[in-house]
Amino acid sequence: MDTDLLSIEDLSVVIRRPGREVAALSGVTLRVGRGEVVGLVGESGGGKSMVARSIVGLLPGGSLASGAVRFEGDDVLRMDDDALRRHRGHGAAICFQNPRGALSPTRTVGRQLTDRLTTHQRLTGAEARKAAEEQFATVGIRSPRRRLDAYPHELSGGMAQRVMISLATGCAPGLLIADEPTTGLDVTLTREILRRFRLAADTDGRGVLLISHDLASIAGVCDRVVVLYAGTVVESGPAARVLGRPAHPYTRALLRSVPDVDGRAVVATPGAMPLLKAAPRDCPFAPRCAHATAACTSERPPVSWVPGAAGDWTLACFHPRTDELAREEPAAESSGRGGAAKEPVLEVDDAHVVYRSRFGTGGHAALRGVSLRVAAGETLGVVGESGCGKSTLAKLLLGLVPAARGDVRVAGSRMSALRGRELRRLRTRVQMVFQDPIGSLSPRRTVADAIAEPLRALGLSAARRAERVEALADRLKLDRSMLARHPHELSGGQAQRVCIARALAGEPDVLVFDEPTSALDVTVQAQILEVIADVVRDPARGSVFISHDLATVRGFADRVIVLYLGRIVEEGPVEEVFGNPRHPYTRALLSSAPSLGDGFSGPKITLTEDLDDTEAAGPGCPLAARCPFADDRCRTEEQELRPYGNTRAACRRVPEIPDLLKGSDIRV
Amino acid sequence: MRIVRFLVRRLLQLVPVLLGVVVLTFLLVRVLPGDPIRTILGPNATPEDAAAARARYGLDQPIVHQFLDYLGGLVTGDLGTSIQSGTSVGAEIGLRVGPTFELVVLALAVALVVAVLLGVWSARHADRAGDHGVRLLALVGNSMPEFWLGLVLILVGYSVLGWFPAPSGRVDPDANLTPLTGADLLDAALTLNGPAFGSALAHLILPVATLSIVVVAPLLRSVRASALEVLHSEPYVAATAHGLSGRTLLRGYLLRATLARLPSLAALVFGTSIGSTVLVEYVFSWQGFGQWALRGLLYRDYPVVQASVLVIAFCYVVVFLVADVVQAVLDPRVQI
Amino acid sequence: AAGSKPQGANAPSGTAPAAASSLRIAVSSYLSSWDQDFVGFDLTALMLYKNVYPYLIDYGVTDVNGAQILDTTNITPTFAESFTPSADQKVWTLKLRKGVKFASGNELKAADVKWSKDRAFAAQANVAGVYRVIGLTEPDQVKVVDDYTVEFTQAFPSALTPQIQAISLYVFDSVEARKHATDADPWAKEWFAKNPPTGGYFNVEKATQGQEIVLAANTGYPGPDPAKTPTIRISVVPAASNQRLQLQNGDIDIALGVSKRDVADLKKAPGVKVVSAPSNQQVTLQMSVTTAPFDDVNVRKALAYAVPYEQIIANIYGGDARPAKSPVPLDMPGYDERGYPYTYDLDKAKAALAAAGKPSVSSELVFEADNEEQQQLAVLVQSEARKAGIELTLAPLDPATLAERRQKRSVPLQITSGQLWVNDVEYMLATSLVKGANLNYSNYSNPEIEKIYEESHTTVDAAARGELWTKVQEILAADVPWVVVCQPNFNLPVRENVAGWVQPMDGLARLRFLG
Amino acid sequence: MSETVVVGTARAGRFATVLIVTGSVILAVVALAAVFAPLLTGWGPTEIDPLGTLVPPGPGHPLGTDANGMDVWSRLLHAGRLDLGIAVAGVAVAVVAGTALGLVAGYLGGWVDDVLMRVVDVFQAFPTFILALAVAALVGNGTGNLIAVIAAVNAPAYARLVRAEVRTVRESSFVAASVTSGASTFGVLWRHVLPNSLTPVRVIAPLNAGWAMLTLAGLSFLGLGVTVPAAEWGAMISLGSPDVVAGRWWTSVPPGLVLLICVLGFSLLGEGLQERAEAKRR
Ligand SMILES: Nc1ncnc2c1ncn2[C@@H]1O[C@H](COP(=O)(O)OP(=O)(O)OP(=O)(O)O)[C@@H](O)[C@H]1O
Ligand SMILES: Nc1ncnc2c1ncn2[C@@H]1O[C@H](COP(=O)(O)OP(=O)(O)OP(=O)(O)O)[C@@H](O)[C@H]1O
Ligand SMILES: [Mg+2]
Ligand SMILES: [Mg+2]
Repeated sequence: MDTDLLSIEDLSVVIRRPGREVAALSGVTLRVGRGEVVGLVGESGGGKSMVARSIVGLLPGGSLASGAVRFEGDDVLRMDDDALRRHRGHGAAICFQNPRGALSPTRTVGRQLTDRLTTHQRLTGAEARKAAEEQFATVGIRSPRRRLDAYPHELSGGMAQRVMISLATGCAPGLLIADEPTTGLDVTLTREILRRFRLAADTDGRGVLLISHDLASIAGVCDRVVVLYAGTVVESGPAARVLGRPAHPYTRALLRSVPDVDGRAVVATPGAMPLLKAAPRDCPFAPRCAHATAACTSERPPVSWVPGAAGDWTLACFHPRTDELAREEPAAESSGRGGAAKEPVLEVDDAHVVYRSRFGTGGHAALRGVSLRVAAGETLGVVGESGCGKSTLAKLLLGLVPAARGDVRVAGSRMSALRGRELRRLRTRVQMVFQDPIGSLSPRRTVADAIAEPLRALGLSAARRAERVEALADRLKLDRSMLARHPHELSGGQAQRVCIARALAGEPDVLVFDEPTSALDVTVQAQILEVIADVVRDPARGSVFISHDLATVRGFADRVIVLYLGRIVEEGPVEEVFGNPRHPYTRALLSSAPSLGDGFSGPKITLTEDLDDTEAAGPGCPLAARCPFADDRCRTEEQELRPYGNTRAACRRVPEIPDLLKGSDIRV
Repeated sequence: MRIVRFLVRRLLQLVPVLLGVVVLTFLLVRVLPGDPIRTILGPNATPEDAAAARARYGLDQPIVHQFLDYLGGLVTGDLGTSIQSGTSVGAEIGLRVGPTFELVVLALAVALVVAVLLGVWSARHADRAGDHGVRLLALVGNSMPEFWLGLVLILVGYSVLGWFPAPSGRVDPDANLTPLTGADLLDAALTLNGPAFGSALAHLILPVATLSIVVVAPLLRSVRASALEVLHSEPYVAATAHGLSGRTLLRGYLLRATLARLPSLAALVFGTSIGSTVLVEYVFSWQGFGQWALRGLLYRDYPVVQASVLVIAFCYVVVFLVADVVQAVLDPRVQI
Repeated sequence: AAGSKPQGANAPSGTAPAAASSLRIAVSSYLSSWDQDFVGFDLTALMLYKNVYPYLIDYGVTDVNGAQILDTTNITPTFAESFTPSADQKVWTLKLRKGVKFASGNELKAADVKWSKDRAFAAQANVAGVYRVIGLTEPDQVKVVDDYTVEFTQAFPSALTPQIQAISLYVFDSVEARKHATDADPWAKEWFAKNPPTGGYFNVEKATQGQEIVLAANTGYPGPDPAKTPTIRISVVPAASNQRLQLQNGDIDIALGVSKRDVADLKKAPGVKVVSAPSNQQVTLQMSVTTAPFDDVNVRKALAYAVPYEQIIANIYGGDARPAKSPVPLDMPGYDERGYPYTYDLDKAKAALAAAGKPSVSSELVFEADNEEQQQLAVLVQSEARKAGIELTLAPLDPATLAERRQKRSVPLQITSGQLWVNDVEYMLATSLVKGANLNYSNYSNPEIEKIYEESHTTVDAAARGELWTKVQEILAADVPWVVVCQPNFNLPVRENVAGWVQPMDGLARLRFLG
Repeated sequence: MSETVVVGTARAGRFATVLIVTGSVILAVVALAAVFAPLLTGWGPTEIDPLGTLVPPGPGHPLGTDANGMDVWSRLLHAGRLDLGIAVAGVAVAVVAGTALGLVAGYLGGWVDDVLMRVVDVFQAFPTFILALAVAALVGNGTGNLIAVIAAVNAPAYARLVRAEVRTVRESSFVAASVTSGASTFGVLWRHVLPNSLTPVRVIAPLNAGWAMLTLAGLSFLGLGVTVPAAEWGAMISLGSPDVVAGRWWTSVPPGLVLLICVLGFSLLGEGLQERAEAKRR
């Protein structure tokens, strides 16, 4: 067997910090061959980035590393400075997790690329610029010449990721490492970006190491996957097998935590990853594992072949599972949940929100004519791409931004008509759970204080407040010892529970969730989703659940609205919208949603990806520029929501679309 | 053009600030105890003499009238006549501002260069002995009263070592310098007067050193902090991970990003130095703006006080404006 | 470059370029204006005026114990040929020397004198103020007789005329001035503020604002005693310690602004000598007799007994001061210390305070903020007065505030130091001790003194005046409006090669004698 | 098993502690010396030795006497009271006033912000010494006016600092959460915005206290500082500064050194806090 491009052997990394040590990696072994795409998956803190950094010799200062990271036979850990500089970029190059943050803000992206080209490909200035232009074109940047002179902050997230990829490939590396390249990107873009890596492996013969916590999205492009847990490799093998029929309980837990557009229920695994104070001497997953035995807690399971499986499929478990991953059917809908007959607790009529630009004229219309109703006991899902106005809608509901036009009524009272104390009273009727749980807790207030905040506004005595706070903590399964802690002492999942407790404290009529799980890890997300599902079941309360991830909405919304550029493009019962999308945009969203299963079952369509230049839409349908079915009338006529069966959609061509699709996928 | 619009908008914003300064100073000098007229009359003057002198300077008018007169003068660029010297305040400022500016600008330039060089060096050697040493030295410099430091430097540099000219005057009078701007070094350069240039430079070294030593610490601290931040930032790590050479890293990825934060601090330091050169000027017999303003204040020379505060305020706001522009040039993210 | 060559240590002391023909003098500040009439009242300015304006008459020189000092009793014509009174002493005739030229080439003539005096009256400032003492109040009182003769007609005769005129008879180049006069500015104030006058013993060769003034001897002076040094450079060095360093290094020849503390050291420094002479400068504590607590004469006495005279002379003046035993300065004609009771005696101080019926009193003690000597004095006095039961709060004031407070006559206790421009008790009474006098910071008024003052106007006989002055001193010793602290000697550190220093009794150096 | 490779070092953070501890110890020693000054010397701070001025260090006077005949050692010790007192009190007032201004301006925004910040601009553009004289004239002489001067000179910087911070904090979701919980504006400001906007203030305040002492010294040098004969280091330096060239080091070198050390103490403390804050951010 000739040398692999990359072969990591028994790599352990201990990071020493004043007063503590972190065993970030413990005996990791993996390899990447030329032309191969290897996925590295696992929970946050599992050590994925540490693996990436060790490959380019960028372990944090104060680390102790043992084992070997062989790149084309040479050990990266023991390279001298010169060799390391040659290896970096040219041997292996990383695409960083947060492309916008990883591009130097004070240098044009063109210069950043030519820096790489001149360093590694020995091009002269002029040649480099030409090459850079081509490189940009290759990664799918439109008008590349113009973009060469752009600064990173002028780029959209997708474009920045493309630039990052071009920088990494510009170094002409043998191995391309992508650390979470699609986190924070829209579903539509994610596909496209991942395709680039597959392409790099297929056409240029590079090895690719694709790091992600999002199993579903990388499932399609990887040849093999490696699953990391607590700094150890728990399972590794061909992608289709590992993801289709995982053998390690952790892999299985991971997979079941992921919501899917096909509507299967999420199964949460309790507990959290252990703190990595020292290299584990037992199975690190044992405390959370349903199958754990005494052996699991006393001994570290050796890496072994998956019994009976052909190919390169290994795992580290005493009790490998061989059965099919149980596919629980969608949880039986509690009947009578649809509270259509009930009083609406929240009504929005033709609301417009305009963000004034800082200096006088103009402004940005973030919401244009949105109307909706939420009844008690009902959950309304809101989905849409980034920037479509989801958070703005949430703020509008909470009265944090004023409506330029239109009206918000909570429990029958118009928000805009109230002032001062009465407004504050009304505000407590709507409560929100924020996207960033830690950030939405005041760093200098204790958990108990945070939860008690709405109670304080209601004028409860300290004793009553303490009582209620403890009750809420119990309800959300928060240990009472947590109450005295400060936010930075909480994990993301705990913080989000605190936030939900706070939202519930004042017994509001409406709960608004703005992407409550998007900042959380997969398994934690599953836990929080369970909590939320429990909370929204309360018949006295209406809920609004906002997410860019269609799969999570599907889990517990009764009705769903789809937002696009501040407008509602489709609205209806969740099964109907997801099962039979009327609007081309909804269909496109569903089409690109990643799925481990079959995903969206109907005919798929894909939109022209980048949104940035099309936003300045004319008078017509805002989607016209990206829509495969748009005709001239679409470009000139404003679209209104019209009823189609159970749902309403803002597209005049809905009746024609099934014919236009003719059962086949459309790509523009 | 964007920048022109920005400048116009900012300049318009200056108007209320400067107007505020004008009103406040005008009232303040008059609220202060002390009579500007008595000090020019000598002890034998009678009340009638004083009244006559007061009338000469329009100080007998109602205060609103005086203020309107003053504003009217300002609009036409007339800063009034000094009560103490009887000459036009504008002309005196012309003489005094040059030397002080020369001092402050050079001191700040030296301090900036030192701060950037040492700050970046310190950051790259963070937490080693050299880094600690540099920072401590800067702090010690920052912890000395400037007049005290100046005296010591004179004692050592002039009296003991004899390396520097006597601390009187700013340029050797025999060098026959033709004054143009009042900044002697600049004038010497403009008139190609070699001896005067040398002499002016020799006279400048100690006071510039004094001022720079005193102001370098905050600048250095800021440079070091932002350099450290850049060194630990993702873009820099990314560039390192892509194997760029040390020089490219330094020039393309470290320096500019580091400097982007410096202008506003530099402006602040500049602003405070203009106000506080008065001590350095005293010690080095510099006869610049600070001494002039202080004397005006002690003698309640109303027009001088008003003009000096206005000039300082004007410099202050203009320097901040310049800093904003420089920052925008350095940091493309800054919208102006 | 030449300028960067060290000028200090390497240059042999005293042999700076053209040492023979040029002297370097350090002063503490630059003058504020060249116009003697309208503005400017700082010491540097007054000193320069004495040397660059043509003063028609000036003090003579006399030798006291080997020191050359200006003689205030001997007024001699300089730019004038003569200055003589009529028999009734009311009309004084000024005859001008012929051939005195301004730098413009214009000759100094009677018209210039007339114009200059008209200007002084118009300015209503300093000269107009002192002229009032000798009965000159109207421009009409000054008449041009011919091109070289001017007549001054006083409202009444005065023994002070020569002395007053000695400090007032300076002349502008009126022909030149008229070129720069405008309707709005008939006296060419703007021009004179910026342009040095000409025609005096020295002409200003170059003035670098704020830094240096170069004086060149006026070679056209037709009198018998022209300036001896061709060039004098006056450089501005505010910090006293810098002056000292430069003097020691030989970069300057005369330091006019070194601090008292340094004088003692400099006496021992190589290459430096200290010109020393007794002076009529008087340091006093003036109490306002109309303001509590000093409206009680016993409180004033208590303070006079509580001042540690000897300690002050030793500590502050390094022994270089004369104890004073009368409000009349030591070297003023008529000085008499008989019956002056006040010495440092805390018991008497306490007794005096007890006599006032007050166990303790408190007051403010005002002095000049930038005056180190006064500050030290204030601290010492405060410390001793406290022992006697007088609690003093120190109040250093800046010049403008001090001027205002003084003018409002609201300072209970202040330190003054200075010397009278005219060395005569009548002048002293006129300016300081009669009701309404400008320098009467004590608000002192005593009918007897007023009477003596009236009498003295017409008393020209020296012995008779002497008797009056003895009476004055008796009254003052009883009333104690002032505590006279001492009379510090005049000390001037110079390089050894400096000769011809004449100690000015008015504190304004006459540079023409320097060689 | 192959040997272990050590990558670089990680000492960051330890130096911050050294700085903070050193700075605090210096300040504590100076403060204690000032408080217990009477125990450490037989002379009062303004007591005059009738035997003479400018006496060199010797048995009677460990650091000699100054031009007024006062014991330098005693003044050195006692001066800490005024110096530390004025600097700390002045900065404290500046912090409170500046923070209040910045808080209101930053949180309310709009025209309130515009007006307040223009006022701050005006103050900041005003030269220190003129402010000092003006304040002395308005507040009257004494320690109070110096505290007011220090406060007036420094408050604008805090207003700016806090305002900038508040504008960020204002946008954070915990503030939104609090608002939607029905908290009043004051409640939000007091309980959430204020405590989270003070980090930079905490770092700058010690540095500022050090600079305030230097400002005080400068004022004394110009005759605008504490009234004689109160013991204050700046006044001592300026009274003694002519002695330096005369070789009488004891009148101004000791106060100069003590001032330097004391300012350095504040600087070290500030620098340490800053470093700690930065390390936390990284
Ligand atoms: N510079 C550092 N200093 C100390 N500990 C660190 C450092 N970087 C990472 N760690 C620790 O090392 C462990 C592995 O971190 P790593 O960043 O590799 O995780 P990851 O799988 O990439 O997580 P994520 O999905 O959040 O990016 C974590 O426990 C983390 O806390
Ligand atoms: N404070 C603001 N001022 C100006 N424009 C804003 C502001 N907040 C949001 N916007 C703009 O309004 C539009 C809608 O923003 P919003 O935050 O509601 O989107 P979103 O759907 O929540 O996106 P994401 O999924 O990224 O959170 C965006 O174009 C955004 O740039
Ligand atoms: Mg990571
Ligand atoms: Mg959002």
